[in-house]
Amino acid sequence: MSGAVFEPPLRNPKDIFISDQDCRSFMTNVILQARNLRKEFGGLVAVDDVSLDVAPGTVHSIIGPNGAGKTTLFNLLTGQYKPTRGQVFFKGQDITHVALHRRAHLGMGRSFQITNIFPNLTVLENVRLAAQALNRSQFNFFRRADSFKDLVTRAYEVIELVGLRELALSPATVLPHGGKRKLELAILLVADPELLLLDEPTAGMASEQVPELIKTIDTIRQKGNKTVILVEHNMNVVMNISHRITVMNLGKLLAEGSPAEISADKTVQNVYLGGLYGDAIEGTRHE
Amino acid sequence: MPVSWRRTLQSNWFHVLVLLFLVMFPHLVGWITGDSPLGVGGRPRGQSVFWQLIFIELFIFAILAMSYNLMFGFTGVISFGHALFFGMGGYILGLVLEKTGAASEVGLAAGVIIGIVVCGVLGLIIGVVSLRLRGVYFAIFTLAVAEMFAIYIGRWPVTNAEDGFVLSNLPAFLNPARDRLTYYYLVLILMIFTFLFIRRLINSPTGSVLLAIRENESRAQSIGYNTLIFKLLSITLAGMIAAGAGMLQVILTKKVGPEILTVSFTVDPLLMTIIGGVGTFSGPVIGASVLHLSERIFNREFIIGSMSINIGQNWSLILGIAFILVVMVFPQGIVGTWAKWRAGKKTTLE
Amino acid sequence: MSDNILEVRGIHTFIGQFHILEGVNVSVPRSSITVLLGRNGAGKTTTLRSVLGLTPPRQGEVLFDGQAVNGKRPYTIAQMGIGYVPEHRAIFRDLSVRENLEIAERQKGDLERHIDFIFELFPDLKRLIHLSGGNLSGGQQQMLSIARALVPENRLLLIDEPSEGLAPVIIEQLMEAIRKLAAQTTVLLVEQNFIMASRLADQYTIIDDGQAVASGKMRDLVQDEALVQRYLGVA
Amino acid sequence: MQQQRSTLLMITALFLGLLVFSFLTTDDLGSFGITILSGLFQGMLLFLVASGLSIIFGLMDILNFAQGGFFMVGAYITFAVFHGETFAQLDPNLRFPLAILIATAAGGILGIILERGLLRPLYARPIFQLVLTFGVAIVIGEAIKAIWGTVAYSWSPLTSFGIHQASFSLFDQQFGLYRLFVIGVGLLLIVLIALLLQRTRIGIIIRAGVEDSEMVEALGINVRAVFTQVFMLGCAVATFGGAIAAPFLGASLGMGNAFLLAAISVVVLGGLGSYAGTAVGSLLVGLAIAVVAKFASRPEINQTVWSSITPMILLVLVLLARPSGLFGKER
Repeated sequence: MSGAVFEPPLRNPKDIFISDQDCRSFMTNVILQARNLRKEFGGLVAVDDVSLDVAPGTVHSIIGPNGAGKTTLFNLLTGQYKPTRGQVFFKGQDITHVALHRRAHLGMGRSFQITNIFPNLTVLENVRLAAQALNRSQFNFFRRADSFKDLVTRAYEVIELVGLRELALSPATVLPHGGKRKLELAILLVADPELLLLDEPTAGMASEQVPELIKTIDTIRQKGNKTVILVEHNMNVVMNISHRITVMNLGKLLAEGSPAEISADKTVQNVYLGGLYGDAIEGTRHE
Repeated sequence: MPVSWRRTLQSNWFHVLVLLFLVMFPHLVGWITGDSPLGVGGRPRGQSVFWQLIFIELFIFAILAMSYNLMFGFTGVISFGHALFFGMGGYILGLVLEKTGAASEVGLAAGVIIGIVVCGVLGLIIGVVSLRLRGVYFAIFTLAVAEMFAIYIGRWPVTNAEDGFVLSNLPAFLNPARDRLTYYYLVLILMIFTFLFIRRLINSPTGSVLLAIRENESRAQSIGYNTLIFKLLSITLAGMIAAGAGMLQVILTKKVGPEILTVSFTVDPLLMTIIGGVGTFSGPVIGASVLHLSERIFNREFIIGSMSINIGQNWSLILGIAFILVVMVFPQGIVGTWAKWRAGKKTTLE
Repeated sequence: MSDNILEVRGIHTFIGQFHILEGVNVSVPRSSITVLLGRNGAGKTTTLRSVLGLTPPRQGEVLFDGQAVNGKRPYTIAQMGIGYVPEHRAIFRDLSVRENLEIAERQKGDLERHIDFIFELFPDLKRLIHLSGGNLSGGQQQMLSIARALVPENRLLLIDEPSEGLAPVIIEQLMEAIRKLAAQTTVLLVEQNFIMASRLADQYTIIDDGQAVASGKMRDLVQDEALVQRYLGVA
Repeated sequence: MQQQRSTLLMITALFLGLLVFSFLTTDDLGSFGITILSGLFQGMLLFLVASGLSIIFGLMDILNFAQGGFFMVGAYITFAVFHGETFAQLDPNLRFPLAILIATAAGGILGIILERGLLRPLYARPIFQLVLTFGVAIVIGEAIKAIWGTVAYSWSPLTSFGIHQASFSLFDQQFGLYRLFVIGVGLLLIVLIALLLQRTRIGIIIRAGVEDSEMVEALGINVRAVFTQVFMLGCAVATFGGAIAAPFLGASLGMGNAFLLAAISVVVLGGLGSYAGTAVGSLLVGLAIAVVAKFASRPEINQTVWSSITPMILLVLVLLARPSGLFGKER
């Protein structure tokens, strides 16, 4: 066995950490807001009274141990689940009951935890479809799809960006796992959404690919005008690129703050490393 | 322009050859057997005319199978109620022609238009009502609706219940009992038109959405497609094409009866699609040809030495067994298996 | 016969087209608690499932008590004496607690023989015995799921993330139970809760990107902060 | 809880509606009673086809379209054995149970062959399993045609046996004792299968397998062997249904499809995979068929067609209100 170990090159956190002052100034307006969300699955409360404000132009991460309700919260924000109680607002509009496909038109794009692509279509087709979704041409069946030059050009741009140029004409199913995650990202980016919701983008990725992903997300962030909501397990990723972090535990909000605040927070530390005693328990037990 | 023409020809050389063969076919048979394609002794008789009939049936089945494939193979929607559209198309054309007292040309035009529109609307209604049902539930729902119609119309006094009625008000040029060659070319043209239409549709932006729904419906939704609308479109178009096939069928047999609503007009296109290759353009046509021609060829008594075996009598049994074998051994059908074999050969060469 | 009850040697496992395990080695000494550590998606659960044949490995060897079990059907492997407590519990919601236990019997009377031990570990189950599994709380379901693995005579228990989504008090109870039953059998545990793992386990193996990257005595790992940070790291 | 209550409410309303409608539209108590009894009779026959369909679907996710074919096989074999030369000397009252036994056993064996030989290789491709059972249904029909021809056989009163000839009267209306016998046997089977599912080890395994068959296997149980047994049971019960229906319905090529469609309606409207749903659904549909048949036989309507499409109408209505059937689970 090789036993080779890759250490993701950690950049100096100070380069990208955003001061608390900055964070507060972002909060003056809100692009996505969750109000008192609650989700029950047959008696089991997965998300319990969670409220969340996400400022435009920021990277906002949601973390927490397994089973904390992160993914459920994420699915409530994207509309995959309907909340038992509570509301979700996007740019001031109540979208709690807006259909999934309408959300894409409003400017929300989401990725999936399990790679979720169109396996038997080519990479280009996958991306072109996503570009076409927000375009009038979807109801044109007199012309060949690939004769819509602008869509194809746009698709190629994004394929280039994520680094899949050589594989553009292969069926998506033959891509390696990392390639599929890149394709997933390309499908998301081609529609140019204002708000990107990423569900564990590093899950199943080889560790040498992670810095590349951090870079891509960082590029997206630096271009401005894009907001990213991230559910993620990999702390390197979260601490490196987030403006703000929300920590969940047992379906509830445990803490929220800048990366510096969160990494200094004893309660969070305890929950993560499995704090069973002391203040940590008191901190997690609301009510 | 000539360049693009050449390219089109190059990539479609096989189709062009098949087309040329089909256009020449009645004359070829006539030339070999000495029977005129127009018939013998002023009546539609002889080998050429006989084979025209078989090929017209084949074309109609091919159209029906292609419509089924549009829904099943390209959109991923399994319906067990396709016979409903085929039968309703036939019934509506028959009713308009025979029961309204319209002149034959007017009746024909009106019947075709009304039939196709009604079947489209029917598909739309069934879709709106049932598409929120998942997988098996949807398949069963469509089967139930189709059987309801089949049973009801089979006992409906207005259309003579089980006996059905005869089409006597057909325009002369369409009467296949008189001039079969014209009808042969008409149905051939319609089959080619259907083939090209479906190919263009699937290669269009709309078609790529249908494929996306087949591949991964929830993802198609999340990138911004109202998948319900597209599935409705697919079902409605498939229903309209099937209705057209049903009309061609009743004109050919000059009779409208409840047999055109039976479940075999769902099963046959399903078999043809699977045998030919699900989700391929030529699969349904090839499946229809294989099934229909082999039925015609083997449907008679064979004498081997002193033994005589009547395959025709047990034809459906053999067909059923063959179908099971295909499903188990070649689930991708003829075209799919062929394509896979060629792709495999290519990659091993590289 | 070796001292290891379970020996996983270089297994490669695919799920669909995904190459999940790329040569995993794990050794589980008899009468110990061995824990698999690693990030989400690293391949810990798949390792357990590969041992049992639920996701059969394409390459490599799995030796249980010196016998090769790879390639066998899951039920045959389980019958050799492996109990499985899967992720998310997977108890049967429509069956009563008693039926959930009864179904695990491999020989008549298995449940009778062990019911006292089970009730001693999980006193709660005694009063819930006629309730249907779906009506239990998360913690009770987890207890039932472990109890189910104790009904037949098992020589190895595979336990996947028992602490997931449970309140600290419950986790404490579970830890107590696992420690007690480890006195009688061998446990291979998957656990993300590092404190829980460090207090329970004797041995560890860290899985990262489908490979076993480190293994040894748990008490050495607790000292090695750099290693913990690298693979399991928070902040 | 809320869903359970509304399900109960819905079922009660449907049953009461049918009973009241029937009571109001029949002329006297006698014909009302007969209508209800023949509804029960229809319901029991439906149950025999539907129960196998439902259990097989629940455990294995296969909708076995060949189930109607097994019903037909049961009727033909029973007819052939009863009327054949081989056992001609036997007393009719013994010959009939023997015929049923032979038919049921044949159905069970055919079921094993179908599951082992044809379905097992296709577990990775579920859509093709559905398509395959469709094909098997065709083959069964054609094989019967090849063996027994296309004529419909009906049970002649001359070659009959004890309870088949007897009848009893209810408020001056005659009702065949044999139909009462079928109702009794059907009720017995409902209870027996329920006991099997609730009280026996294999029942526990089946119910657990409906939820999560992988976990059952992980507990050390050979799930595929259980699949085969369940498939055999389902096919045998359907064949048995055809066998006991034979003295009443005879044996004909159309009977398989007719019962299959009604049984599928029953299973789907009851909620796929739910045994209680199938039992309730069978009674509901059977009753509805009888009530509608009675109503539609009035001279001013005079249409037998309505009773044939009753199952489908009920199915469509229930599915519109409940997309996964009466007892079906959401998702």
